[in-house]
Amino acid sequence: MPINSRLNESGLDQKDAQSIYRYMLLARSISEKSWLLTRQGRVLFSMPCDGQEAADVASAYALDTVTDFIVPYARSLGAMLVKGMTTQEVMLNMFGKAADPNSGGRQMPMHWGHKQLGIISMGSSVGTTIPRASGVALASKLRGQNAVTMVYFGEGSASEGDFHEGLGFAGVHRLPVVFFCNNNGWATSVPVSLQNAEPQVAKRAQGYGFPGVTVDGSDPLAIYQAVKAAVHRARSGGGPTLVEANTIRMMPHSSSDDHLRYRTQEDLENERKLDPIPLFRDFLITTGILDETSDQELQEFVDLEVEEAIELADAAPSAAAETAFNGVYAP
Amino acid sequence: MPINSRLNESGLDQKDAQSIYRYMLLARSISEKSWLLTRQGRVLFSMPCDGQEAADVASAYALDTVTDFIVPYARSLGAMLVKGMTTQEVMLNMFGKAADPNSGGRQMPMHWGHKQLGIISMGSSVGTTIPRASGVALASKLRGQNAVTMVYFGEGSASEGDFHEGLGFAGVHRLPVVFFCNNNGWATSVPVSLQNAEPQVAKRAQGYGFPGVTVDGSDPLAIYQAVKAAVHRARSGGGPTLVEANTIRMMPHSSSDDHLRYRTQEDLENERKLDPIPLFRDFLITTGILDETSDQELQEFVDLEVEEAIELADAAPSAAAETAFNGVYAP
Amino acid sequence: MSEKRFIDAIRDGLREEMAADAAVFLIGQDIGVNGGVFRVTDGLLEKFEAGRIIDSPLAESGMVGVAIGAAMNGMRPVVEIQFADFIFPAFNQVVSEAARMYYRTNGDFTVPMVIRAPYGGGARGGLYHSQSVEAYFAHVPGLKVVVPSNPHDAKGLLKSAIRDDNPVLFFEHKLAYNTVRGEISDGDYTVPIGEAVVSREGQHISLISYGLSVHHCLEAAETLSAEGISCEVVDLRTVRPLDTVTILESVKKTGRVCIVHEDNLTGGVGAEVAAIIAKDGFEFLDAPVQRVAAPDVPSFPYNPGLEDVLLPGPTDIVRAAKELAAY
Amino acid sequence: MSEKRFIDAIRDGLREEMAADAAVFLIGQDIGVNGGVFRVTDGLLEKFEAGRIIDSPLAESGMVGVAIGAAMNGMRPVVEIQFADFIFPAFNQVVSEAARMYYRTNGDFTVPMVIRAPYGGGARGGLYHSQSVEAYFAHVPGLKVVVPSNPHDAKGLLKSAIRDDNPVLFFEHKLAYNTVRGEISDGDYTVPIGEAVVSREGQHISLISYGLSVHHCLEAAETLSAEGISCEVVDLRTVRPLDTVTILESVKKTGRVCIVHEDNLTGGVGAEVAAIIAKDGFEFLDAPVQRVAAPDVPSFPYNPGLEDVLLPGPTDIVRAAKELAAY
Ligand SMILES: Cc1ncc(C[n+]2csc(CCOP(=O)(O)OP(=O)(O)O)c2C)c(N)n1
Ligand SMILES: Cc1ncc(C[n+]2csc(CCOP(=O)(O)OP(=O)(O)O)c2C)c(N)n1
Ligand SMILES: [Mg+2]
Ligand SMILES: [Mg+2]
Repeated sequence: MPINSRLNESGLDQKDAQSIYRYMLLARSISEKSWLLTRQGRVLFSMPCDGQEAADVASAYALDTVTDFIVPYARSLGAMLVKGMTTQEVMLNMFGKAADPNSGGRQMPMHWGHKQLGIISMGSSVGTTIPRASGVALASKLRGQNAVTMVYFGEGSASEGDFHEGLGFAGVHRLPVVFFCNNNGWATSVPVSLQNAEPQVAKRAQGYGFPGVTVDGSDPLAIYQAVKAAVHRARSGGGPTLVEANTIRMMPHSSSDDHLRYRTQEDLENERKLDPIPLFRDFLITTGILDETSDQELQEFVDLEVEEAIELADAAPSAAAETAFNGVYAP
Repeated sequence: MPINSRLNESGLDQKDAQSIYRYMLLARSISEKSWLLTRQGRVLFSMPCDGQEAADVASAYALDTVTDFIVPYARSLGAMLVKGMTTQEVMLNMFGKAADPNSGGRQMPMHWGHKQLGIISMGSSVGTTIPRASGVALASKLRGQNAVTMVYFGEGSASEGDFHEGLGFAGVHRLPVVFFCNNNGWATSVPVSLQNAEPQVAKRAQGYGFPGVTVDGSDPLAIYQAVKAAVHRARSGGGPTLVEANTIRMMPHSSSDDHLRYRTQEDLENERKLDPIPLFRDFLITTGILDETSDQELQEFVDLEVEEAIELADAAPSAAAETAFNGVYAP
Repeated sequence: MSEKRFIDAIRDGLREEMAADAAVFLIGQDIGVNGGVFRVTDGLLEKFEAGRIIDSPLAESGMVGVAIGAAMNGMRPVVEIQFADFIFPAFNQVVSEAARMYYRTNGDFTVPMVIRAPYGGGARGGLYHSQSVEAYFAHVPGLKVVVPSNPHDAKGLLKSAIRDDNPVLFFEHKLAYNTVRGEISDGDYTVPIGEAVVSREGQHISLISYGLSVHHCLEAAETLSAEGISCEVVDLRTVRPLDTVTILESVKKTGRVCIVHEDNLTGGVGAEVAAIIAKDGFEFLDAPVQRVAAPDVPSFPYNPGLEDVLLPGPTDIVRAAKELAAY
Repeated sequence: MSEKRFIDAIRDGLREEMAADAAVFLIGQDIGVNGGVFRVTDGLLEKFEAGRIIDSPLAESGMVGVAIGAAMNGMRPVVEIQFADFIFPAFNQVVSEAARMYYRTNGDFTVPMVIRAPYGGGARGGLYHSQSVEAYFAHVPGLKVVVPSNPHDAKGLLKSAIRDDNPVLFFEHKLAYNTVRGEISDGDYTVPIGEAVVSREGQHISLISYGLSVHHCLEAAETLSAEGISCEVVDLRTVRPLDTVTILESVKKTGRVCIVHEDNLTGGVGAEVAAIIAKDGFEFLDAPVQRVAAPDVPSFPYNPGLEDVLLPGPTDIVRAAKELAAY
C-alpha cells in the first residue's frame, strides 16, 4: 500500500500523526530520563515504557480524551499523556511529591490515577484492574452515558483469574469496554512460553463471545485503526473487544531488574529494530509530514519540557510526614 | 451410521455398554432415593445428578480406574461409582456417618474425596479444584508416572478465575489432565446467557493452546470416545484437553432449591426428552445388547442395592461428638 | 413501630435505598428471578428497572471488582456474596483495592460499596456454609465491618452502609433471617456505623458480643440473673471501627468481662476487644478477661452432632460468667 | 558454626531439602533463571533436574492450587509468593483448601506445602510491597505461620516447615535478607515450629515480638538497660501456633508486657497475645498490656518521609517500655 494512503486509511490526518509522534517522543524522553534519575538515586523506582510508546499513544488517541475512561497499568505513560496528564504531573509522581495528582506520593512511581482526567486509579496488584474496568463501563451503561472505558495490561497479567472474570462479565453485558493487552513477551523474567501455551492473548476473546485482534505494536497507524474500530463498536452498543499489540520491551522490567540475567544482548539488539520511534519517524519523513529540522526541534523541545519538569518536581515539597496518618476513611 | 457400528466405533464392547448402563442406573437410583430422603428429612442435603449420568459414567469409564485420578464436583456421583466408591460408601456419605470414607460426616453430602481410590477431595468452593487437578497431574509427570487426572466441573464454575489459572498452567506444562465440563445451562438459577456470552465452554481451550471439544451429554458412546481420545493424548505426553458435555439438569439445583421459581414446566418437560437413561436403554435394546426382562431385573437389583445401603447407612453410628475437635493438624 | 423479621428488615432497607437513589444497584448470584438463595431480594426484581439487579456469573472476584469500578464511576453497588465463606476468592479485590482506594489516591476516589453476606453456623451447612469471616476484615484499615443482631439495627445500619462513602462489609447471620424478629421504627431512619449499644444493663459482668451471639448473651444473662449474677450485654453492632468508649464504660462499671463470638477463638474480634481492655481498661479489671468462641477448628462440620458440640451458646457463656463471678 | 546472611541461610535450607528429598520442588514467579526478585533462589536452577524449579505464570491462586494438588499427590512443594502483598489472590486456596484439607477428609489427605513470602516495610516499596500479612493466616485453624528473625532460626524452621505435613506460611522480612547476619549451626539441623525463644533475659519488662521487629526490641532493650530498665525479649518465631508457655513464663517473671510488631495494630498478632495474657497471665500483670505496632493505615506509603513516620521502631518501644516502667 502506498505510504500516504496508509495514513488516510487509518482515519488520521497529518496533524494527528504529528501529535502522536510528539506524544511518543515525550513518553520516551520521560521514560529515559526517569531511568537515569533512578541510576542517580534521585528517583527510587521506574518502569520504563521504552518500545511500547506507539501502542500506548495511538490507542489512547482513539478515545474521546475528555469523556472516556482509562484504567492504566504501570507502563501506560504514553496513554496518560494523551489523556491529559502533564509532564509536570508525571514528574511529581516520579519524585513522590505532595502535589502528585496520582497519589500525593503515597504510591510508587507510575501508579496512575486521576479522577478529573478519567484515569481510574491502579495499585500494584496486577489483573485487579480488569474487572474494575468492566465495572466502570457498567456504570456508564447503567446511566445511559456513552463513555467508553479502555483498560491496559501486560500479557503476563492476563494469566490472572481477574482477567477471565473481567472479560466474562463484559461479554455478558456487552459493556462499552476495550481490553488492551501489551504483549511484550515477558512477565519480568518469564518468557511468554512459560506463561501460556498460546502466545497470542487475543485468541482468548472468542471464549467470551466477542472479537479479539492482534496488531503490530510498533505501528501506530495499525494500532489506532484497530482501537478506533473497537471504541466505535463499544460506543455504539456492540460490546467489548480485546485488542492485543505485540510490543517490545527494550529496557529491564523495572529499575530493580537486570534483564541480562535472562536475556541475551543479541535478542535485545534484534528487538531494537522494532523500536516504534525511528520507524514512525522514517514514515513521517518519507511522507513529508515531518522534516529533519522540525524533528530535531521537536526533540529538543520535548527534552527541555522534561528537564524543566524534573527540576520543578525535585524542588517541590513532599507531603508533611504527619499526613501519612490521614485519609484512611472518606468522611 | 448403523447402530451396531456406533458401538464398535466407540471402542467399547457389549459388556462395557452393559456396565456403563448399570452404573447409569445405579447413579440415577441413588440420586432419586437421596432426593426422597431429603424430602423425608432423613438426609439433610442432596445435589441430584439426574440427567448427567451418561456424561459422568462414560467419561470416568475412559480412565484407568486404578491408577488415574479424579477431581470431582458435587454432581460427579456416576464417576465416583465407576472409580470404585461403593453404594454403601455413598450412602454413609449421604447420612454423614463416621464410616463415610469421604469425610466421616464432616463435609456436606456429595463432597467427594477418597485417597485410596484416587479421588482428590473437594470442598464447596467451586473452581478451586481446577488448578488442583493441574497440580495432581504435575506431580505424576514430575515422578515420571503416566497417570492421567480428570477434573469435573459445571459450566457456571468455569467462570471462576481458578478455571483460567488451572487451564493456563496445564497448557504451559502439557500436563496429563482432562478438563471435563458438564454444561447443563444453569448455575443454580442463572442461565448460561447470563454467565458467558459464548455458551460453549470448549471454545475457551484454544486460548490455552490445547484442544476443546463439545459432545452430546446424553450420548455415552460419544462421551466415551471423546474422553478416551483426550486420555490417550494426555497419557502419551500430548497435554490437556477440555471436553465439554452438553447435559441437562432434570432436577432442582439442590434439595434447598425450587427450580420452578426460574424454569417453566414446559422447559423441563422438553429437556426430559434428552434423559440419557431411556435413550441408552433404547439403544441397547435395539442393538440386542439388552432385553426388557434383563433390564427389569437389573433395575430391581440396583434399587435393592440402594435400599439396603440406605438402611445400613441410616443405622450406622455418627462420629462421636468429641471427635469434632480432632484432626485439625496432621501429626 | 411494627414487628418485622430480620430478613424483611434487610429487604426493606435495600428497597428503600434503591428507590431513593438511582445510583444504588444490586449484584450477586441468584439474586434476580430467584430472589437469592435466602430470598433476601425476593420480589425486588419486579420493582425496579432493568440493570438495577444483576445476576452475576459465578465469579466473586470479578463481581467485587466490577462493583468497585462502578463505585468509582458514581454508583453505589450492593454486592451479595451467597455465603460469607465464598468471599475469599474476592479477598484481594476487597483488601488490596476497595479498602485502600481512598488512601492510595490521597482522597481522590471513593468506593461507596456494600458487600452483604450471610454468615454463621447451625444450619447444617458444613465447613463451607457456616463460617464467620468478620475478623479477617476487621483487621483491614479502610474497611468498615457491620454485624447487626436485630431487625431494627439491620435496617438502620444497612442504610448507613449504603450511604457511606467507604466500603462496608455487612454480615447477616443466616439463622437470624427467619427466627429473629423485633420492633422496627417507621419511616426512613439510620443507625450510625461504629456505635455499640447496651442491650441489657447489668452490674457484675459485661458480656460483649455482636450478631446472633448477642441473643445467646441475652439468654445467658436471663439465666444468670436468676442466680443473682447481673450481666450487662454490650452489642458492638460494628466490629470495625470498634466503639471503645462504650466497651470501656461497661468494663468500668462491672470490672469483669466475657467477650462472645461464634468465630474461632484465636485471632477473632474478641482478641482485639480483650487487648483494648487489657490496656485501657486494665485499672477497672477485677478478673481475667474471658472469651467464649468456637474452638480452633475449621468451621462447623456437617453432621449435627459434630456441629453442635462446637457451636458456642448460652451454656458456655453461663459457665464462663460463673467463673468470672467466682473469681 | 559459621556466620551467614539471612538470605543465604534460606537458600541453603532450600537447597539441602531439595537434595535430600526428591519430592521437594519450588514454584514461583521469576525464581528460575532470574533467581527470584530478591535472589533467594539464585543459583539453584543449575543444581537440580528440570521440573524441580518452576517459573510460574502470573497467577497466584493457580500457583497455590497447583501446589496443593501436587502435595496431595505425594510432593512437597515450596511456593514463593513474590511479595507477601500478592498472596491475597490466592487467599481462597490457602484458607479454604490447604488449611482444611486434613480436617475435611478426616485425616485422609495431607497438604505438605510451604508458602514463602518476603514481607515488611522500609524498602520504599509503597502500599503493595511492604505489608505484613501474618495476622490473616494466624487466625486460620489448620495453618502454621512462621516468621523467623535470624539466619539460624530461618534455616532450621524452613527445614521443619518443608518436612511438616501441614501447610506452613513462612514470612521473611525483606530488609533482613542482606542486613541480618548471624551464627548458624553446621550440618543438618531443624528448629521446631511452635516454640518461642527468649532472645535476651530481663527482669522488668517483657518485649514480645517476632521477625525483624525482634531486632528493634533488642536495640530498645540495650538502650533501656543503660537507664536501669531490664527488658526480656521473647522471639515468638511462630505466630501460629503460639507458644503460650514461654509467653506466660516471661510475663510471670516481669509482670509488664509490651508486644511489638510491624503489622497494623488492630487485629494484629499482638491482639491475640494480649488476649492470652489478659486471661491466663492476669494474675501476673502489674501494668496494662502495651502494644507497639504500625498505626491503622493501609501499609506504608512510598514517599520516605511518609513511610518513616509510620514504621514502628526502637524509639517507639523505648517510649512504651518507659511508660510501663513508670506505671
Ligand atoms: C498480583 C501480582 N503478582 C505479582 C506482581 C509482581 N509483578 C509486577 S509486574 C510483573 C510482570 C508483569 O508482566 P506483564 O503483565 O506482561 O507486563 P509487562 O511488565 O511485561 O509490561 C510482576 C510479576 C504484581 N505486581 N502483582
Ligand atoms: C465460590 C463459590 N461460589 C458460590 C457457590 C454456590 N454455588 C454452589 S453450586 C453453584 C452453581 C454451580 O453451577 P455449575 O458450575 O454450572 O454446576 P451445576 O450445579 O450446574 O452442575 C453455586 C452458585 C459455591 N459453592 N462456591
Ligand atoms: Mg509482558
Ligand atoms: Mg451448570
